[in-house]
Amino acid sequence: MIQKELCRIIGQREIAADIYELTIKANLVKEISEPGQFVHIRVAKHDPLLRRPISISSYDKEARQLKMIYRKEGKGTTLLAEMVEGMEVDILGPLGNGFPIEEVSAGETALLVGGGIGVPPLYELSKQLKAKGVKVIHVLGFQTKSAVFYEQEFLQNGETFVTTVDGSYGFKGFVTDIMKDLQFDILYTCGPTPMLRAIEQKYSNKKLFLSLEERMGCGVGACFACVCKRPNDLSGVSYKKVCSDGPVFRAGEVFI
Amino acid sequence: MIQKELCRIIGQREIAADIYELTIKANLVKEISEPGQFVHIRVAKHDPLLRRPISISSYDKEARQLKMIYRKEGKGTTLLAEMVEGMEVDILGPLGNGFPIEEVSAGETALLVGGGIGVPPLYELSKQLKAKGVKVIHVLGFQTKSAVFYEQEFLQNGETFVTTVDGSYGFKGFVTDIMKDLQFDILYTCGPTPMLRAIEQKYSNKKLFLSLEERMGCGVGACFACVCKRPNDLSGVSYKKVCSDGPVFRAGEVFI
Amino acid sequence: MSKLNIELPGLKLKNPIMPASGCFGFGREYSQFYDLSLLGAIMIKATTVEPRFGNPTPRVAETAAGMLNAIGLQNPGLEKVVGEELPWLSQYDVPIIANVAGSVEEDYVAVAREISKVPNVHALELNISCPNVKHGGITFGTIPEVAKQLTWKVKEVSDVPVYVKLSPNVTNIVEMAKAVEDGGADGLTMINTLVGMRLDMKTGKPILANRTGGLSGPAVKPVAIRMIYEVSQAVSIPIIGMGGISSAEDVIEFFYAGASAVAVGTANFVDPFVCPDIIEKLPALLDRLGFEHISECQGRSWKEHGQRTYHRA
Amino acid sequence: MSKLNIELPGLKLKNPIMPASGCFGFGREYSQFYDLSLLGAIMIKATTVEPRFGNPTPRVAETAAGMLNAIGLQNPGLEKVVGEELPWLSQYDVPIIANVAGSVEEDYVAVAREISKVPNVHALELNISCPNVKHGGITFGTIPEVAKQLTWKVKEVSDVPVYVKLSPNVTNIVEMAKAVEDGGADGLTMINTLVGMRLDMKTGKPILANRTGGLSGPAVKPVAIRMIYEVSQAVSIPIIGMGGISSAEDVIEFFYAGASAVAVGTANFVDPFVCPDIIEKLPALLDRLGFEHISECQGRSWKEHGQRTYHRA
Ligand SMILES: Cc1cc2nc3c(=O)[nH]c(=O)nc-3n(C[C@H](O)[C@H](O)[C@H](O)COP(=O)(O)OP(=O)(O)OC[C@H]3O[C@@H](n4cnc5c(N)ncnc54)[C@H](O)[C@@H]3O)c2cc1C
Ligand SMILES: Cc1cc2nc3c(=O)[nH]c(=O)nc-3n(C[C@H](O)[C@H](O)[C@H](O)COP(=O)(O)OP(=O)(O)OC[C@H]3O[C@@H](n4cnc5c(N)ncnc54)[C@H](O)[C@@H]3O)c2cc1C
Ligand SMILES: Cc1cc2nc3c(=O)[nH]c(=O)nc-3n(C[C@H](O)[C@H](O)[C@H](O)COP(=O)(O)O)c2cc1C
Ligand SMILES: Cc1cc2nc3c(=O)[nH]c(=O)nc-3n(C[C@H](O)[C@H](O)[C@H](O)COP(=O)(O)O)c2cc1C
Ligand code: FES
Ligand code: FES
Repeated sequence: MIQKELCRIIGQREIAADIYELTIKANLVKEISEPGQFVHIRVAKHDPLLRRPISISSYDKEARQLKMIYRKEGKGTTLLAEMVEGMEVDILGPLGNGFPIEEVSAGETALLVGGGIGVPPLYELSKQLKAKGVKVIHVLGFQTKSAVFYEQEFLQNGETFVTTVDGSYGFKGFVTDIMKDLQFDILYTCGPTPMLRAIEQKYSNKKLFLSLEERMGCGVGACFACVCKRPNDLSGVSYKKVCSDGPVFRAGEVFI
Repeated sequence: MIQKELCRIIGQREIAADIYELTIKANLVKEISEPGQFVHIRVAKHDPLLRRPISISSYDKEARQLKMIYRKEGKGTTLLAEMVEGMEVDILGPLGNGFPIEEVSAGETALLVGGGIGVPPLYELSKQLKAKGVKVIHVLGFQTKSAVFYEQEFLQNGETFVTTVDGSYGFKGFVTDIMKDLQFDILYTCGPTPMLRAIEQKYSNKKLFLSLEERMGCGVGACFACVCKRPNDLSGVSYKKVCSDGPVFRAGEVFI
Repeated sequence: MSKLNIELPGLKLKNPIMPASGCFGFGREYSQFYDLSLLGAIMIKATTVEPRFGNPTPRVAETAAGMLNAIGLQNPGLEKVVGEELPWLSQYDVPIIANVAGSVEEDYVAVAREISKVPNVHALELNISCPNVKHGGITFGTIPEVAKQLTWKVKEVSDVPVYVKLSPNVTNIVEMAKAVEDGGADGLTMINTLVGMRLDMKTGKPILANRTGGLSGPAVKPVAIRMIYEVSQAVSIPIIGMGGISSAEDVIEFFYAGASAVAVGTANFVDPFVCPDIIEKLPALLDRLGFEHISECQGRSWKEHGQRTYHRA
Repeated sequence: MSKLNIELPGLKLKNPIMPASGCFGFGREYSQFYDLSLLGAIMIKATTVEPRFGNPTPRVAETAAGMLNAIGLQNPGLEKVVGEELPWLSQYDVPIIANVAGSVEEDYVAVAREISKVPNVHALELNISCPNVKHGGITFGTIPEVAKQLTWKVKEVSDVPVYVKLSPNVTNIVEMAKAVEDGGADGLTMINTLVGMRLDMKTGKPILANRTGGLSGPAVKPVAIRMIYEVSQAVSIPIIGMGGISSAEDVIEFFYAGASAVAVGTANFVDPFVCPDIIEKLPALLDRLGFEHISECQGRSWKEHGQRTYHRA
């Protein structure tokens, strides 16, 4: 069940340049079913008007805590970054369908590939896969050194390759440069659309799950803002909604 | 000189039901010339859009501090009331012309009459008159007991009568009921327009200064939002601006 | 005794609050949050003869206190709406207002004829004003004669009262309103969205794939209030008002302007509980303002009235 | 080398930023805050033949991310503007655009003839679109033939180029723009305010004494952008854009849409330093976006252009 809840902020810190980790106390944590789901955050009364979709990066059902990691970019995330411990934030969630962990078995290898602000939802996934006994390898791509975050956290779950576009940290280049030398049974990815497209093209033969982004209105499936076309659709009218059918889709399910 | 300054909040407390006293640190204090001037406060980026005019209720040039007292009413003042110590608030001021204290001499008696949220600017006036050796009498009207504030503060400067419309505190009735038994050389007043009108009618023979309220745009005289007509104006086009010519006017100067 | 019940042509409403078309799908999503029978009515998403995919994405962009949308009338088509969506909605005790759209006159007539026969459809809302469809839609809504003619044609085939949804993108809204009243409209719904655009700072190009979109939300409320104020004085059919409503106070303002019921659009996206919340808060607000029934608010902005003794605010 | 200088008919601008008419008086108040010579130009308050008091108060009301005003063209009249205000402004190195208003054609002609002779007046802005005056004003701005005729009459007597200020309260803004272009306009300024209204919760009556008012501020920006996008593709005279500008980014968005200069209105009330602030911030923003000069931004939303190698954003 989706909840709307005023959640108390119990932690907010800048973990990389303009990248914030926000921790809240939330009863809605108990409704989370999978890593990769997201919440919809309201930061003001009328301006900005719409909620902001942010992935759940990790959660603790017992402590009723939830963490998000976001980049301070425009109006909404700038206001969010100004909020401090003790304040309350209006959260709608959990929303959407996340990464299916039942698609991989203990002993198998999962490759998790994240780009920039697509990295956060992979963290909870990584924890849960490791707990299940899956071997986890991470490839995390960032723009530049100052934007890198959570490398240590991911390292605790498995081998972790960091790339930066400008080579200022880790390997210079794109995540796909690293991926080509890795062996795995299943691939989970989240990041900018061009990255997802490149990955889908190269690994369509693999078991592959991708988390998409689209501008949203309602976040719950009512407004049709976030639809994607389905491939091989002769009628031309069939679709999936990123907010309620996704954001995670199996490769081939939708047209990226 | 009018300044625009980001001022740090050093105190915010509710002093009566929905009545807040806000204390800020502000260099613009040094520009204040008279009690009864006001500042224009910006509480959000775009929503609400316009600044809010609030009177300066007292100030301390040495400590560079300024106090305002306001009622939490609509959008803007509600947001202002949510701000806490340590935060910064965007202030434009000091604005307008206040109460002339040179119109009364030491040894004479001044009557200060305030209604509701018109009471605050009289407090600094009262302090300055007392310091000058003027005998000060206050008549302060409120709706009801829970709305009464600053009675003790005014008492320190002189005799103080409090009235409430419902009689739940002090004298039951309107400020004018009390005023008719008092002797004075000069009358200063601030409050709701019907109160000002009643006072102007009854005391037009006295030396009388009234502080007016009008919805404002710019607060600096540029937009013509806050004009009042002048009495006995044959041309029909002469006017005064509440923001830059007022808010305090001599009785008869403008049409209330 | 209810303070909120309202009767309008075809509609016996428990309360005058309904979600606006396109902002509530066919109700399924919001049924997760509350019992849809709480609502006065539901305006379902625009229905066309054939299924439509609508416009490419991005379909929404945010603006100051508002949003632009260019969904483009995506809907599953008449057959599916009549065969699946409306029967699903019939489990709730709530009248449906079916939003009818098309590209040419015959489309509107075809949808109206079929959909008005469905038992839980108590009224039609003729969408002659959608700014996001290329051919048709917008033109019907800006030429009085064309709007009148279309209204007439739809009235002829409809089994239920017909409300016409007006576009605010016109020089003279009163003229449009009178034209559709002449065409036989039983009521008006207004306003649809204002045409707007946002450009991307980096590319310089429109953010919406459709380039322009419809502006909705609190930003447009003053335009909606003004238009309802003007139109309600000029016509004698009732108005369902909309445009930026997000609180019980906003509802009262629309009634004051001249509306007899209201629809809530964009605010559902911001707060899925906004409709039941408003319904819950209205009676206490009416008390505070000194009204016994919400209908007393209707048209107060322009109606002459003596000093009401029961006005306690 | 300046990145901001722009040339338009009659106007050699240091930069394309100017305060909008009615939002800056005749400059005296804002001269307390900064040197007016920093501005690209100044659009002074509407001037009529005779002095006007304007509408009763309240004259402003706030709305979500916007405001309504119904000042009603208050101004000291042609004689005083020509004799006192313009000479006072001549101490600054800044071209003046004189906003010309009236109730009938002859008024406009009379003001234009006199005011265009004043040396620091480098252009006129024909205010055919003020929504807050009863007779005249608004009608000129909504009927293409009438607007064209008026433009022509004013052009005949004016010593300086004539810009016509368009009203957004029309069905077809392109038609209006083309009409005044045909009438000989040297440029367009757009948009004036949208007609709106707010009602008081307690009384139910309009907050503004004039009942309706003009909506301005960030709320209207998407409408302004859309209209400039449409008009700039249809006419060959330049556009001075306005409507909700409050930042350097907004200025770029207006240029992308098709404006060649911009005016800042309501934002002056919120921040008296907004114009010089924007002027200061623009060069760095242009750098960040990869433009050598602001003129490169003009019309990018619709102009075809290859991949620019100098685009560094
Ligand atoms: C399912 C999902 C999960 C996401 N998870 C994260 C996350 O964990 N961390 C993170 O930093 N970001 C995440 N994003 C992207 C995030 O939603 C945007 O960065 C954010 O909405 C930008 O808001 P703003 O106020 O900073 O920008 P503005 O430019 O003010 O936003 C204006 C409007 O555009 C929308 N918008 C802008 N960029 C995006 C985008 N990339 N995707 C969707 N809508 C956008 C906003 O929601 C808003 O409606 C996610 C997006 C989606 C769809
Ligand atoms: C010179 C002057 C001095 C003032 N001093 C004080 C003071 O010391 N303490 C105090 O509590 N109030 C004072 N007021 C009134 C105060 O400005 C309003 O109560 C406040 O603006 C209401 O804002 P809001 O956001 O609560 O209400 P909203 O209803 O959201 O306001 C909407 C708009 O109306 C304007 N407005 C609403 N009420 C008034 C009003 N009474 N006067 C002028 N504009 C109004 C607001 O400024 C805003 O633009 C003063 C007003 C003026 C003109
Ligand atoms: C995402 C979205 C989709 C819409 N779809 C429709 C539609 O299909 N048919 C219609 O008549 N109006 C449609 N509208 C307009 C709304 O019904 C309503 O008239 C408008 O949004 C103003 O109300 P609001 O400000 O409360 O949203 C849509 C509005 C939005 C925001
Ligand atoms: C208080 C006020 C007064 C105005 N007076 C005039 C005027 O006299 N003449 C005119 O052409 N436009 C007038 N306008 C319109 C502005 O010049 C401008 O076109 C409009 O406000 C949109 O810009 P903005 O959103 O930046 O304010 C006025 C606007 C405001 C807010
Ligand atoms: S965001 Fe509304 S349907 Fe997905
Ligand atoms: S508020 Fe603008 S002139 Fe007074």
